[in-house]
Formats: sequence, structure tokens, C-alpha cells
Amino acid sequence: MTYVFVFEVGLAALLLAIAVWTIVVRATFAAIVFFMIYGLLAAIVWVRLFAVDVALTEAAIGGGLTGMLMLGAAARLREIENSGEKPGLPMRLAAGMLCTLISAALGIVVFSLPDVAPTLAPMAKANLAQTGLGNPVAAVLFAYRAFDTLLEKVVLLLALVGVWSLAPDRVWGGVPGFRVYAQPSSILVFLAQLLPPIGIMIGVYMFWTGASYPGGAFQGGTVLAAMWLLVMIARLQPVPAISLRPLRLLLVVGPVIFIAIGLLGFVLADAFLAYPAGYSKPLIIVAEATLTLSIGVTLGLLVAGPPEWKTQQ
Amino acid sequence: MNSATLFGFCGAILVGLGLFGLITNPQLLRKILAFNVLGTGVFLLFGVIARRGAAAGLEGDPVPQALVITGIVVAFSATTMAVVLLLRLYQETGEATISPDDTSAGTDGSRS
Amino acid sequence: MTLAFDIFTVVAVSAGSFFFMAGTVGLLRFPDTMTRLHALTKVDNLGLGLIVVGLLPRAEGLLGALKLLSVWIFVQLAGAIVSQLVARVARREGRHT
Amino acid sequence: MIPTAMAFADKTTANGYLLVLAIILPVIGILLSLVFGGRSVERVAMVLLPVGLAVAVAVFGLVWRDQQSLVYIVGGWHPPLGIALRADGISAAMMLTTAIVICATGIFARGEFSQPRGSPETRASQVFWILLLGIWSGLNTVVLGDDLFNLYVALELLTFAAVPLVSLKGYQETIKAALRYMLFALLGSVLYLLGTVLIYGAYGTLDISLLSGRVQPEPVAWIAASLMTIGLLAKTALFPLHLWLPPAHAGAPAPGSAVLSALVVKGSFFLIVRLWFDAMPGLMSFASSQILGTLGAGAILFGSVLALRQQRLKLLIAYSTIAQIGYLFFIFPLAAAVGVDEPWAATAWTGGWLQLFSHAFAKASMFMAAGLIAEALGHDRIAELGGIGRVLPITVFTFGLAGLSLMGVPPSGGFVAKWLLLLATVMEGQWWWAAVMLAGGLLAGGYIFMVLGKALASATVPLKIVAPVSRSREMVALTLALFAILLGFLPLQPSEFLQIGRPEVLGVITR
Repeated sequence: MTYVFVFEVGLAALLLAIAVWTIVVRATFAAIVFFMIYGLLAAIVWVRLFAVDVALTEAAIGGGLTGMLMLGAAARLREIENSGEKPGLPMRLAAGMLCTLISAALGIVVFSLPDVAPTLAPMAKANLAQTGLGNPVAAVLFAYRAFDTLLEKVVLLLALVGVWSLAPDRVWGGVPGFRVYAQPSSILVFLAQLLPPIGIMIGVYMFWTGASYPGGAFQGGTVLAAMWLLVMIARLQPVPAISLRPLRLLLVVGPVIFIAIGLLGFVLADAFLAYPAGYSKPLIIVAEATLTLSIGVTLGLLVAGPPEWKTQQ
Repeated sequence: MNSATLFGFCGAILVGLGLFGLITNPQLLRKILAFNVLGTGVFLLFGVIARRGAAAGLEGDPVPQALVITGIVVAFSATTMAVVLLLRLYQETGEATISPDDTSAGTDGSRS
Repeated sequence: MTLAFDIFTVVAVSAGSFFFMAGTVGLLRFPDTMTRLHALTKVDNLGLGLIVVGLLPRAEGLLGALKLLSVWIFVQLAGAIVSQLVARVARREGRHT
Repeated sequence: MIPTAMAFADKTTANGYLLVLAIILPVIGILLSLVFGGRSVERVAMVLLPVGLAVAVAVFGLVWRDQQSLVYIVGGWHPPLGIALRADGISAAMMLTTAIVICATGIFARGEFSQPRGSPETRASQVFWILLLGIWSGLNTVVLGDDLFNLYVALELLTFAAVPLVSLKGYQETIKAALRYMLFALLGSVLYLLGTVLIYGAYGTLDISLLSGRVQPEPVAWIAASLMTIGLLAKTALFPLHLWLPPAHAGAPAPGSAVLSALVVKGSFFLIVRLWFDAMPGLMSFASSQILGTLGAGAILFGSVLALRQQRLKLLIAYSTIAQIGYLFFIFPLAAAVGVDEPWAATAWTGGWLQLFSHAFAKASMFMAAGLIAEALGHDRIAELGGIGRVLPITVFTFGLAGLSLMGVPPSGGFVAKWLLLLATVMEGQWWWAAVMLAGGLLAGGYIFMVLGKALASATVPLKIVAPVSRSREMVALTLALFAILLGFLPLQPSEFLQIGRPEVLGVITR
């Protein structure tokens, strides 16, 4: 116990130090690199909090995809780095005091949380059998609170529409301007040939195992997105035009199937998003499989950005 | 102090830190980065609450854990949209900051 | 038998940690990109490798051992390729001296 | 008859499925639009508008008929584990208002975002309809959601649909406005989420109905509620967190401005009310209610004065939104912090909601009118509006009608709303709000007549009409203004309908 606690104190201190560095360091590039380290450390904290599903999500999205997006943006904004005036000292002091106050208030709340923590764990566990799943987190996401999950898919798609909406008029329906290297080196091409088969297998495994063990559609979808992006960076596959019909179908297939299953619940199980007794696990697996695909494509396209060319370059 | 409380304080500090960066850093990309630090702090607090709710043989309350996963995905979508807006602003104006005092800029009447 | 495995684990993980330490010191102290990369690859390769080997006896079954090994292999792969890419950029920008 | 406080129904009521449809139908529309693209996008929207309106009317009718909330337990999983949807009186009224404004906006927008036959699909026409449906789905979730985290997702849905609407024109100033809006909205959501987290930590549920029985007056509840309120205020653009609103609402295309100003900012206001009245009834202290009221008063004065100083019509209307939002916040000092025994609380409650509904109709119609004027003239500079009254008499008349409601002149919904609020301030002895309201009415009269005066004067420079204005679009704006007027014929007394399904029924004057 004590050794573990010492380790955890070190972990927390490191996380905070890296976070401070992310905020205060002058160079944007350094800040982003620190942020990615921060994401990975946060994932370890999640493991220590016994939330492995979250740890996987945080590592894949917080450390990986967000970092990639930020690095791409920083590269484009390189010329004007450090422009803009820092607010004066009084302003910063005031902000610092306000933030300290908020942190302190939150600290007091953490300390004064009820000794016997209110929890839904027993209820979630008791109903687990009815969902046919073994992983309670998956049961929350796809049964108890499936409605949240469904709406969140819509949020993702709306964000994508929002990103696309920022394209200039003349290139609408065209190709996202996702370019990292002018000419990808042979070694990168090698990686992009070697890794995706394995990555796709891992992505599928993550979703498949998610029904019973940590993992799931989000995590699997993120890995798929990463593989797709890698292949596009290495130019083994062109970035697709956003008006491509098959691409659009992939984007919506997950939500469509999910809603269809939900509506089926009206007829077969007397509630929207309820699963007919005995069929809940197969239905959830079908929904998750298609959602993994849609999430992967959506995340990939979100990172790829708005169209910048009318046709393939 | 147990590990849940430890990480709880950690989350509380991260919230303040992220908020500070969000307010004081003039560069929008850094503001977005600070927003993500702030978000992680909030999620961490939720994770601590989940951990404290360990019961019935589960090591944590699965409900907040699932909500955090949803939250992380939403935060990512928000980040992409903000970043793309920022890049577009840079393309159009060559700037990557917005000063607090030029809020009067509205539509150009001749183009509305 | 268990004792022998435990001793093996302790020795291997300690040795791995030593390489991590050494590599980190190298990363901080070495003067230029190329030598720093050199230090880093040692960490990936030997440091992580020794830790993985040290943990193998404690793995849960064959599948667990395979997972541990694949962690090492993937880090190797990523490390090697990223080092390559970093080195190329460094050379192109003339920062290798 | 005074509706008695009733226990929350915790099971799906008959016809509860309508609530699911209200949220899911627009979502299905978004998915179809993404797949088919082209001219189908508008067609999908045109089919969904009447269907969605019918759903809203049905929900309103059922709540009216049964005098109780409609409830739907999603997936059959009861709260606290699952999520419930609930349509009480205010949700039903809000849903109906939303549906009417969205439908009118949809019809109005056809003039701007239609895809001509045979032409390649254009960006704005594709994006606009998807965003409109997104806003509709988001708003319906906001008003029906009974779970704090579900409401967080709904808020994000709303934000992600609203921000691109601001930058739809793609000019640099609109992109700037959208980015500023985005930052405020993100900060707002994260603060809301933080409060939600703390509430779950303290009470172990996110269901509003369950919370109402569990929340205690203690630091964690106050801290959580303050964080959530500040976050939601940023999204509602209450003074002094209003900086983002004028450029955003003025920069969007006219149908977008109509929806943003009439509905989107009300979504987050709705949640502030849900939080303080339904999730934590009786928890608001006198002091905090006075703070919210003071911010509202500040918004009225500040927004109105700035509106008077604008040179562009759309900016003037945007600043007027800031002012009109201010009135809504009088609901807190007059109905939240006075206790259930206060006989005038229900009067203030009704007044606040009527202000919200009538402003929604009036402001949407006003932005449409301004859009038509700007389209006809090619600009919206107030100083050069001379003579427009002869060219577009219906539109200028519409602007005037909507203006009546903003000023609070009878007969208009704005009048009934402000009268009820005024009555409550005086009767409850909080006369200081009355002074602000009277000043606000005068100032609103000032900026409305400033525009009308210019519009009705003869042209100083010859008026150049650059584009013809369609009569049918003028009629849409006029219809919305008439709705604002129509609300003015409601009786000048507290509404029982707006109290259906509330955990604590507010005091009603007995005669």
C-alpha cells in the first residue's frame, strides 16, 4: 500500500509539473509535446483509478489524436508564434487569484465528499446480466444510458459538418487539405505498410473485447482512425473527397443502425433503445461494430480538416 | 489520505491551472490547449468520484466512468472545431489572436 | 523456483531501470540531436527490453507473455522510425553538429 | 383551481414516445442529409418541419389536456441508472415555441439556401439545413432532458450546431465572431460539466426529479450550482458575459440570426431555471437572487443604451437581445428566492416565461425583417434607410409590430410579460427592478423609433434596390410578429399551465 502510494504521489506531482509546463512554456511546439506526455500520464492515473476503459480513451484521444491535431495546427501557425500581447501583471494576478480560489473550493469539496460515497455500482452490477454484457462500462454506454451515446454520435457528426462548413465555397465537396510531409520518406511508407494490418486487428479486438473487458467502440474507432491517418500521411491512400457517397455512408452507418435498433425497441421491447430479452448482446455487438467503423471515419475526417482542394492533388 | 483524495486534489489544481491558461494566454492555440488541460481536470474529478463509489465487487462506479468516455469524445470534437476555426481565421487575417476590445466588428452592412 | 524467478525479475527490471536512467541523463546532457537520439534508442531498446524480459515470468499465461513482447516490439518499431524521421529533419535543418 | 404539487411520475406515460420522436426525427434528418446531399437536404428538412411541428403541438395538447407531465423512460432503464425525458408545462410551451420559430425560419430560409435544380450543391445550402435540424434536436433535448449529463450532451449539440451557423458566410469577421462564441461556449460547457460532476459526487444521481428530493443546502451544492450557473450564463450571454453575442448574432445569415437570438440563448437560460427551480428548489438565497437580478438589470440598461448607439440594423437588434435577456433574470429574485408562500411568485414566473416566448417570436421576426431590408438595399446602415418604408411596407410594419413587444406596449406578448413582472416587483416590495424595467421600456422605444423614424422618412439619397424581396418571405416574418402580438391577448394572470409538473407549485394570488 505505502509503496504504491509513494508511486502515486510521484505520478500526481509529475502530472502537475507537466501540466504547469504545458501552460507556461513559451514555445507552442514544446507545449504541445508536453501536452501529449500529459495525456499519457493522465492515462496512467486512470489505470490507478481502476478505470481502464477511460485510460484507453484518454491515451488514444487525449495523448494521441489531440496531440496530432495540435501539432498540425502549430506547424501552420509557426510564423506568427508568440504574437499577441500577454495581459498585464495585474490582470494575470487577478486571474491567478480567481483560479486559486476555484481550485481551493474544489479541493474543499473533494475533502468534504460524503464518507460513504453514493454510487450506482451495485445497481449497474445487478442489471448487468440483463444486458448480456460483462463490462459494466459498456452496459452504461450501450444499455442504461444508450441515449447519451447516441446523441454523442450526433455531436461528432455535427462537429464534422461544422469543420466542413469552414471550407471556402469553391472547394465544397472537395478534398481535405491534410498534408504532413511534402514527400513522405521511405521509412514512413514502410511503417504505414507494416502497422495498419496490426492496428486494424487491434482496433477490432478492442471493440470486440469491449463487451466483456475494458475496450469498446470509441477506443477501437480511435485506433482505426489513427491507422487511416497514417496511411494518408504516407500517401499510400489519397485523402478522399468529402462528397464521396461511400464515405458518407460509412459516416452514418453506425448511428443509423443504432437508431434502427432503438426504434425496433418500440415494437419488440416496449421502449426506445430497449433490447428484446435474450437478444441484447448480439444487438449491442452489431451496433458497436458499425459504430466503431463510423467513429473511426468521423475522427479521421475531423483531423483531416475542411476541404482545401476541389479535386485530388 | 488515500489515492482517490490525492488524485482529487490533483484534478482540482488542474482545473485552476487550465482556467488560468485559458484566461491569460493571448494565443488561441494555447487557449485551446489550456481548455484541454482544464477538461482533463474535470474528468479526473469525475474519475475520483467513480473510484470512491467502488462497491458490489466493482473497483469503481461504472456510470461516471462511462460518462467520462463520452466527455472525452465531446471535448475532442470541440477541440477540432476550435482548431479549424482558428486556422481559417489565420488564413483570412494572418492573425491567431482575438483582442478583447474589438467586439464591435459585426457584419459589414454592405455584405449582409 | 519461485525465488529464482523473483530474483531474475528484480535483477532484470533494475537493469532496465538503469538504462532508463542513463538514457534520460543522456537525453538531457548530450549536446546535439544525433547523440540524444542515440541515448533515447538505448532506453527503448535495452531499458524496456530488460523490463519486459524481467516481467515475463510473472506474465499471466502465454497470451500475457505475448502481449508483453508485442509491447516491446511495437515500441521498438515506433522508436526506430521516429528516430529516423527526427534525424532526417535535423540533418535537413543543419542541426546535427 | 390551484394545481396541487404532485409526485413525479416515474414511469412512461401514454404517448410518451412523442418525446423521443421530437429528438430523434431531426437526427434522422441529419443522417439522411449527410448521405444524400444535393437537393435532398432541403427536401428532408421540408418534410420534417411539419412533422416536428405536429409532434410539438401534440405534446402541448396532451400536457394541456391531462394537466400533467409526459414522461418517457428511455430503454426502460429507470433513473438513477437510466435516463428519463419529461415534458412539463414549461417544456411543452418551449417546444411549441421552438417548433413554430424553426418552421417559420425554414420557410423563410428557402429564399436564401435553396439549391436550384441542376446546379452543383453549394456549401451554405448543404450546411444550413443540417445545422437547423441540429439546433432543433438540441433544443428539444434541452427542454425534455431530465438528466444533468444528458443535458450536457444536449448543450453541446446546440453549441456545435450554432457556432458554424455564425460563420456560415465565411467572412473574416464572422469567423472571428464564431471563434469568440466557441471559446465562451466551451468554457460554459466545461463549467456546467464540473458542477454536474460535483453533484453526482455528493448525491449519486443526475436525475433532476430525484435530485430535487436529495439536494441539501450545503457548500457542495452551492459550489456546484454556482459553477453551472456561471457556465450557463456565459452561454446565455447575460451581461457582463455578453461580449460574444453582438458580432455572432449580427454576423450570421438572417435565418441563422433569427434562430440564434430567438431560441439558442434561451436553451441555456432554460437550464438555469431547471437547475434552481427543479433540481434544487428552495436553495437560492436572497443574496444570490439579487445578484442575478442585478446582472439582468445591468443587461437591460447596458444593452439598450448600446443598441441606441448602433449604426447597423442587425447589430442594433443583437444588442436589443442582450437587453431583453436581462428581463428573464428577474424570475430569480421574484420567484426563486421568495419561498413558496409568496403569493406573487407565480405571477413573476408567468411573466418571465411569457417574456421568453414573446421575445422569441418578436426577435426572430425582427431579424428576418432586417435580413430582407439588407437584401433589398445591399446594406443595413440605419442612417441610409430613408424611404424603405415605401418600398417594403410590410417588412417595416413587421419590424414595428415586433418592436411593440420589445417595448412592452399593448397589445403584445411583451406587454403582458412585462406587466406581470412589474406587478410582482411592486407587490413583493422589490420596486428597484420596476425602475429598471420602465427605463428599459423607454430605451427600447428609443431604438425602435430611431429605426422606424428613418425607415418612414422620405429618402435623403435616392434609394437603390439591389435585389427584389419575395412577398412570401415578408409574410413569414409578419406571421411571427403576429404571434408575438397574439400572446398579448392572454389573460393578465398567472398561468396554471406553466406550473404543470413542477416539484413545488409557486404561490398564486387567491381571489
